[in-house]
Amino acid sequence: MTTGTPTEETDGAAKGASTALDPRLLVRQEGFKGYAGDLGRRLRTGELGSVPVVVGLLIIAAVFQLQDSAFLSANNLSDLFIQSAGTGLIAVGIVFVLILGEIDLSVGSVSGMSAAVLAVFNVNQGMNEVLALILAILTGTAAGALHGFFFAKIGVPAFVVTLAGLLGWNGLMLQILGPTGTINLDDDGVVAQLTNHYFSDKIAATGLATVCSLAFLGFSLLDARRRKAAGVPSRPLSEIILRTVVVAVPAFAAAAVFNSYKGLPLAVVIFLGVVLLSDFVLRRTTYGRKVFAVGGSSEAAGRAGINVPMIRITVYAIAGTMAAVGGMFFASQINAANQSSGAGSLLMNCIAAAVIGGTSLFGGRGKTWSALLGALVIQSINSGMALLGTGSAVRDMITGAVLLAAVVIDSVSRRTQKTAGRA
Amino acid sequence: MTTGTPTEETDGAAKGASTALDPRLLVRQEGFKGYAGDLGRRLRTGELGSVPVVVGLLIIAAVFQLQDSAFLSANNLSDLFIQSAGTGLIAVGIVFVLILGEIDLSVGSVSGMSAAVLAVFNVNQGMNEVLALILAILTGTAAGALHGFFFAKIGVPAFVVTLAGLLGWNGLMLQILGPTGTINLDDDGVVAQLTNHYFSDKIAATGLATVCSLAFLGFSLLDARRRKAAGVPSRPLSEIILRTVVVAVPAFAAAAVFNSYKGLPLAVVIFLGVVLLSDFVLRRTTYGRKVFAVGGSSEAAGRAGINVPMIRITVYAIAGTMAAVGGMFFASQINAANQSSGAGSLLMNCIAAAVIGGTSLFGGRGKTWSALLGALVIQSINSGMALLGTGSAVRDMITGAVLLAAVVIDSVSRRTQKTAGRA
Amino acid sequence: MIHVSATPVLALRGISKRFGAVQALTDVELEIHPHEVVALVGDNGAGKSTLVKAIAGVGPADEGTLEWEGSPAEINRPHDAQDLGIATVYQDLALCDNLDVVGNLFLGNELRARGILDEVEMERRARELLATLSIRIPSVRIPVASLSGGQRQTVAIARSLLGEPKVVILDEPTAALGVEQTAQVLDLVERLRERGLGVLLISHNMAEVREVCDRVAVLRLGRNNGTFQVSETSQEQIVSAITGATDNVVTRREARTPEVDQ
Amino acid sequence: MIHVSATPVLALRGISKRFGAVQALTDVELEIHPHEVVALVGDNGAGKSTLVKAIAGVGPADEGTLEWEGSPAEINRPHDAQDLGIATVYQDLALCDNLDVVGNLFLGNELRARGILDEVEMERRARELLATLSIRIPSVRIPVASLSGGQRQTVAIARSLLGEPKVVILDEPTAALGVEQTAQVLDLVERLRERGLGVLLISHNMAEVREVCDRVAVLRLGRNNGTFQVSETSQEQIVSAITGATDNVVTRREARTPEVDQ
Amino acid sequence: SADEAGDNADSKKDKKGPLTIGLLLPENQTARYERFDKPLMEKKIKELAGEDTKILYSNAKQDANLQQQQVDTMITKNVDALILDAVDAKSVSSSVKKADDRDIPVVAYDRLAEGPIKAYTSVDNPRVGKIQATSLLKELGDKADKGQIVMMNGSVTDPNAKMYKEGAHSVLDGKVKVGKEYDTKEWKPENANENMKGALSSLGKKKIVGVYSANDGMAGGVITALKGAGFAKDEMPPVTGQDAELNAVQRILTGEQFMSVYKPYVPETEAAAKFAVALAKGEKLDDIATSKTDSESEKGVPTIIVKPLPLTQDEVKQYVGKAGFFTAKEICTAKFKDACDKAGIK
Ligand SMILES: Nc1ncnc2c1ncn2[C@@H]1O[C@H](COP(=O)(O)OP(=O)(O)OP(=O)(O)O)[C@@H](O)[C@H]1O
Ligand SMILES: Nc1ncnc2c1ncn2[C@@H]1O[C@H](COP(=O)(O)OP(=O)(O)OP(=O)(O)O)[C@@H](O)[C@H]1O
Ligand SMILES: [Mg+2]
Ligand SMILES: [Mg+2]
Repeated sequence: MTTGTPTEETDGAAKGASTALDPRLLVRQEGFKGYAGDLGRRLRTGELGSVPVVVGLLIIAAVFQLQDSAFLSANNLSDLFIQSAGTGLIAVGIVFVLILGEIDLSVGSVSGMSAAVLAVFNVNQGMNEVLALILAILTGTAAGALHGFFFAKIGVPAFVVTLAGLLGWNGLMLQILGPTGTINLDDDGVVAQLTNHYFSDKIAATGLATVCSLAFLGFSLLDARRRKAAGVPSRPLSEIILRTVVVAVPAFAAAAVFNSYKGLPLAVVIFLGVVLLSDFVLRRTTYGRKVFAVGGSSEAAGRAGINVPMIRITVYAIAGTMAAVGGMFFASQINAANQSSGAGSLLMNCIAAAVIGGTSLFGGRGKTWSALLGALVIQSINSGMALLGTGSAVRDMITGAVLLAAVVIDSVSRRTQKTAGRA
Repeated sequence: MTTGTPTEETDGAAKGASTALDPRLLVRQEGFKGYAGDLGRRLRTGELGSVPVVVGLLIIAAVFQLQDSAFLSANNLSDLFIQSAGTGLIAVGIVFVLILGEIDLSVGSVSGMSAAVLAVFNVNQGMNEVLALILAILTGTAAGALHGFFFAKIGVPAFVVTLAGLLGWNGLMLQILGPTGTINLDDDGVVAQLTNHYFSDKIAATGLATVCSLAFLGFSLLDARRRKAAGVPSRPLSEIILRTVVVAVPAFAAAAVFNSYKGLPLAVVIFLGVVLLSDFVLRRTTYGRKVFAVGGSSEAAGRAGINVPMIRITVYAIAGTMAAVGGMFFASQINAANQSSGAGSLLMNCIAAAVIGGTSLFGGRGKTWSALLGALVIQSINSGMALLGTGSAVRDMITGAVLLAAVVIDSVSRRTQKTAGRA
Repeated sequence: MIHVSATPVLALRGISKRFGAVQALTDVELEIHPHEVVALVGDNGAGKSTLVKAIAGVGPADEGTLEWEGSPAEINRPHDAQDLGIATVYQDLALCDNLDVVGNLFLGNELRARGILDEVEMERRARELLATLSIRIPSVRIPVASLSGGQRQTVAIARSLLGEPKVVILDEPTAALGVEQTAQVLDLVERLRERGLGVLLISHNMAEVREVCDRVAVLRLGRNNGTFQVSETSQEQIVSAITGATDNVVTRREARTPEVDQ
Repeated sequence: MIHVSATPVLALRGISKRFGAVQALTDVELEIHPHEVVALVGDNGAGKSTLVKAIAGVGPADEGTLEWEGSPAEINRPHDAQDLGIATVYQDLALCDNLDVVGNLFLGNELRARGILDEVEMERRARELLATLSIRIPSVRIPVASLSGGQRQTVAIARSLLGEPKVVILDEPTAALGVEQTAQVLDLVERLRERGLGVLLISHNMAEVREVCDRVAVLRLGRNNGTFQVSETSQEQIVSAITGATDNVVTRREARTPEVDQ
Repeated sequence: SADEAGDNADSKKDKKGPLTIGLLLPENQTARYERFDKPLMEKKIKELAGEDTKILYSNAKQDANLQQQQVDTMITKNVDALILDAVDAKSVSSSVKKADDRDIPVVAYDRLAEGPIKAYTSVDNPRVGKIQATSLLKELGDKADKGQIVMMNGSVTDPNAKMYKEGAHSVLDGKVKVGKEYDTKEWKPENANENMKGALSSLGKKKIVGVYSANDGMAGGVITALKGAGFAKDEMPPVTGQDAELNAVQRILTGEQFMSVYKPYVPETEAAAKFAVALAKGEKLDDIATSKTDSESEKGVPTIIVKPLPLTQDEVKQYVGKAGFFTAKEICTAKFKDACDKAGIK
């Protein structure tokens, strides 16, 4: 009875059917024709999810490619992906905080501090690198949890707590680095490998793409079968195949790009892994559900018996952890910890990545994929500017303009869509 | 009939009485005893308004004074007030934006840009200084209005628009300043006077304090009379007197401090004037009411027929204007426009000033007095740290800690107060 | 009882509205005459509030036209509706939680004396207004966030009476009200009719509808499902138009528990 | 009709609660027995919802004690109340607007299969549950923000039925419901009583109260104003306990408009 | 008390008791200020004026306005002399004037602050760029004609960066093709790394024969980018630097970085200390100063200019262990044992 009536879980569009089938629900025609019609409707009403950001990204790429043909070279694209990992990883943590409807200004300082912790323990104290790495990341977790504690338990506005963190942890970092200043990391160490290791065997990239695509297909089919069995609406086969293609094409394209340079970068694997994992946590676990609930309405969440302070503390701990992980990637890029680690535009870049990718600042909405997309947008602009070698003043202006333009596409397409509440 | 039942307009505490007098309303006893009792209750329930921040400020002052007796010297206090004017003025604009429930990241860059505009027109182009000043401030207004336009009309999230502004206007500033870099302003010009002029006649400071106190008393009495005439609850005379004393004491104290140094600083007069004016606009005009309404619920405000986009654009224009005005003060301090104008911690300081003073980041609540209080807190910390002369690492840590401590007092006292919704 | 004029003050023609994949309204027709109280009834989710929002300019219709006093009118923003003379009480009230009772009552219509908000006069009139609706509110200076459900609803109703509207739309105005306040609001509706206004009253309470309304328009699944003159129709007829069946839970329940049905 | 046990499952003793300068509740006493539906009625702003929030742990009382099945209990957080077995439907619903219907229904009680949210099973049960309340919702995957008032209320009611509560508190559950849905909810309340639960029902609808409740507790200006056995009390008596006067707008209105009063 | 500031300005010169010297440094993102300048200066001042001399220190974190406030505070504290390393040498003039009005003598340190300064001591900044460029050209030899270099300048918001850049250009222009040139935002190594990657993609690895990097931090970022692009240790194009940071010294020993510029902190700080103490005591500077400098607003300021020195692998050994440089223990950590041995550092 319900076969053929599609459902869209991810973006909450109204397309399931109640057991008492609501006659006002416009059921999509089966097959590709229906899909096309639906796409047309979505285009008109602006329910496009990530599409506008991707379009923005493509336009940025096209424009820079016209300016300098090196932009779309395998080399540059590979670098670009690797460089976006640091920002993106921190942005994943920011996404969690933004879903809560809060902000974390301390991520830059925390990332710098943990890089310093790593360097001091590993290089100056001679601790085993992996141990030092774990310690450094735990430092981030602890700092985050501390912010969470002050916010959730003492009730200090998150903005102020994390602003104090921004100052305090930066001071601590300077203190830790001490008189030496910059500390170089081991060239062949684990941290150095984070952004410098490539799985050069061509099997790696292609294999990952294949595994991802097949896994996506497999889970989609499994889900559809379970849904059919339970009598709730499920996706038709044609749609599953179409969606798999949409996933598989960029996956294989990326694999081809990586393979025509040095192979699959470790940084990309880790970044993708973190995004996938955090996406899973947010959408498929009770914890993730609770995070969204607190972000949507902490009052309602509390009344539903959710331990709101606990969720808040853990989310800040996650943000701190991700900041530390991102800090490792930044340290890996210059293979050193120095006094300017985590300072400057890092903070804004990370928050911007999350927001550009489509995560709302007002809480309750967002996905970690937006960190990936947003980081790519920002890194593309940076990388394009580095290729062009424009002067600093013009560069700032262009960066601002491109940033705005990338998001305007999204905003305009979204504006046609009437959303309840502020988006 | 209603005489003796007090009302509290400013903080919405439940103390009026309906014409059908609600018997559950606990009417305060008349006279000072009732006032004391009421204060005790407020202390217990945490409805203390700005008191905790003021207490925080006093504690900061006391601690620094113990460390270095120069902190409370007339000289230092006078400097401190003047230095807080720049941050405070920008924070006034931020308060407007925060009341809307939005954020403005561009204020630093806008302030730097308008300083550059001033310097280029006045010094390089030889334009009349006052004209250049007006032009510079209008530049800020225009930049702000542009942000407002993109946010309100195109629907780009304010965070992204103003982030683009942060980058773009900074680039433009560098461009305007051009290869010269720093441009020094006329030593005796209008802008230079902003932070360097003192009304050295002792009458000025004392007179201002007297006028303020008397005006406060006069308006309170007038209001009480009108209220009595209209049959709505009014403040008893004893309370009016008490409140006037609370206003007059710090006013005369400040006047005494200023007079024992160089006199009443022009910067303080302007800053106070702006705070008073903006407070008046927010609380006593339809425009201010609309700003609060949009911040409380843009949906409800729109349904009430308020032109929401218009309010948003004007608020951003105000923020841009105040950023430019603040920029003039910063330029006046160093009597120059340079390439780092408006960069660094300026943005965070200004937002922090507004938030520390008690303006909520979630919209709908706040007063411009919080900009004054917050700017004083931040400047006191800066000034105190400069007096102590600690190393920069320790200094950052202490600054973070003091910031947190200053707000913890507020948060803890507020926590006892059950507020509807998130505060 | 009172003369109902021939041209409707407000007429809706072929209103349709879609939300994503949900066709909330399809070709809805409705007329409101001066001196008339029209009830709009329907099941939950029938589209009543959506229709109200379309009239009030909050969520303009996708298709269809509006006629105001006989000539076509465009309502694209709440402001347009207010200019025509339509006052609306929304089901979700739409109050600004951060403003106090006075602030909410006069929002968009603030009283001023020499350019400055006239708080004293506003407060006085707010007290008067609330007294006529016999609601007790601790203080008119309390933010509406801390009011009880019924108190909030009364504030929203009082709001709509401030201007000089020609049509008043009330979306479930008595849902949260106590017996006394409900009676006051019904009195009020009758007074509005006497003053020559057109009133559109949405309610799930059939007794209420039968008590004050002249005509009942039934909406079912986003479509018109009949219009009835109250005086000529039984409650059962209306209920079956709402539910779309003569045999429904309501009738079954009534058959089971006849003793309490007064 | 059904045996009511001697020890109340929930008893409130001397509950007082203050908001700033408003004394919302003063020494309120209330008992709920198993197999019993108690109505809590009172004027707007009488303090009913405040009392509910005190029981549910959302806004604990300043003074007074709670007894659960005869022994004192502490309820300081919503979690405590849920652990005891109190399920609450709040007047303001307290749904997470950003979550879909399924997400809201199971919030805090998510079904899991091997650690992972079992969306399929939750969706199936959500459909079942909503069908028993005869509500039509376009999709259970729609965010609750886009539901109609009645649909939202039904979701909130359905939520409270998921656990295995011993006491169910319903704060004006039928305020926004259509005739059919109201009947379903009243049926539901009766089923709960039959299953041995204690139910506290807040309502302004006297007909409803008289139909399903065994006992009526009246709150007036934050104080107890009498408890009545429904079977022995007339509607007028209850109304005058609520309004505090035998001559009130309600009686006056009824005197004026006798013809429509069925 | 309130009056103290204004009245006793004249009596200061013959004031008894310990001196108070103010020290204002511009930023905290490079190690040198708190590692070398501050302690060396404190040591020398105490040596000259007694152990009980009070030194008030503040760091302006690269913020001109903050520095202005710090000058105000120093005035409030009525210091006897002020050593000022200006964030912005030009705009600081009003602060200098303010201090001067209150009879507080200002020693311009490291950067030639405008306004009525009483003495000036510095490393020759334009010369830094020249040294970097000259060394680079020499190292490139005939490769200079065959390839291109990449220039990684400092932040545009830092006036010193402009001097380095101009100095370097004055040497490089016409001698070698500059393939790409960047102003590095915030002097950040990460940004230098990113820009270098862009240059590598855009120009191609083969064309790049050398990199001008304005300081050591950025050199670190550049070198990781070069390594990432597949340059082996021995074919690495020469990369310049500045500041002789510890990690750069280590890189120079292993051959990853070609050179850095060493600024002899000891003579520079000692000069400043001498000036400040003499000024505080009201003594003449003629014996101390080695030359005179004209700034835009002042003529004939007593000056000591210290020459910056190139630091390539060959020079490291001679500085090790000296004041103002690192000890062998600091440099020769386990990882750099071999390199140290090869360079003969113990
Ligand atoms: N913003 C929206 N997005 C998607 N669907 C919506 C939106 N608003 C309303 N709907 C749907 O439109 C239908 C009609 O809703 P509406 O609020 O008009 O019902 P109603 O007749 O007022 O019901 P009630 O009596 O419960 O208030 C419902 O099915 C609802 O889910
Ligand atoms: N957070 C609060 N702050 C101040 N006063 C409050 C707050 N919450 C409730 N009140 C006041 O307490 C009184 C009781 O409110 P409550 O919501 O309990 O009434 P109620 O009996 O549920 O009314 P209704 O039938 O309208 O829902 C009201 O006068 C209300 O204004
Ligand atoms: Mg409705
Ligand atoms: Mg209630």
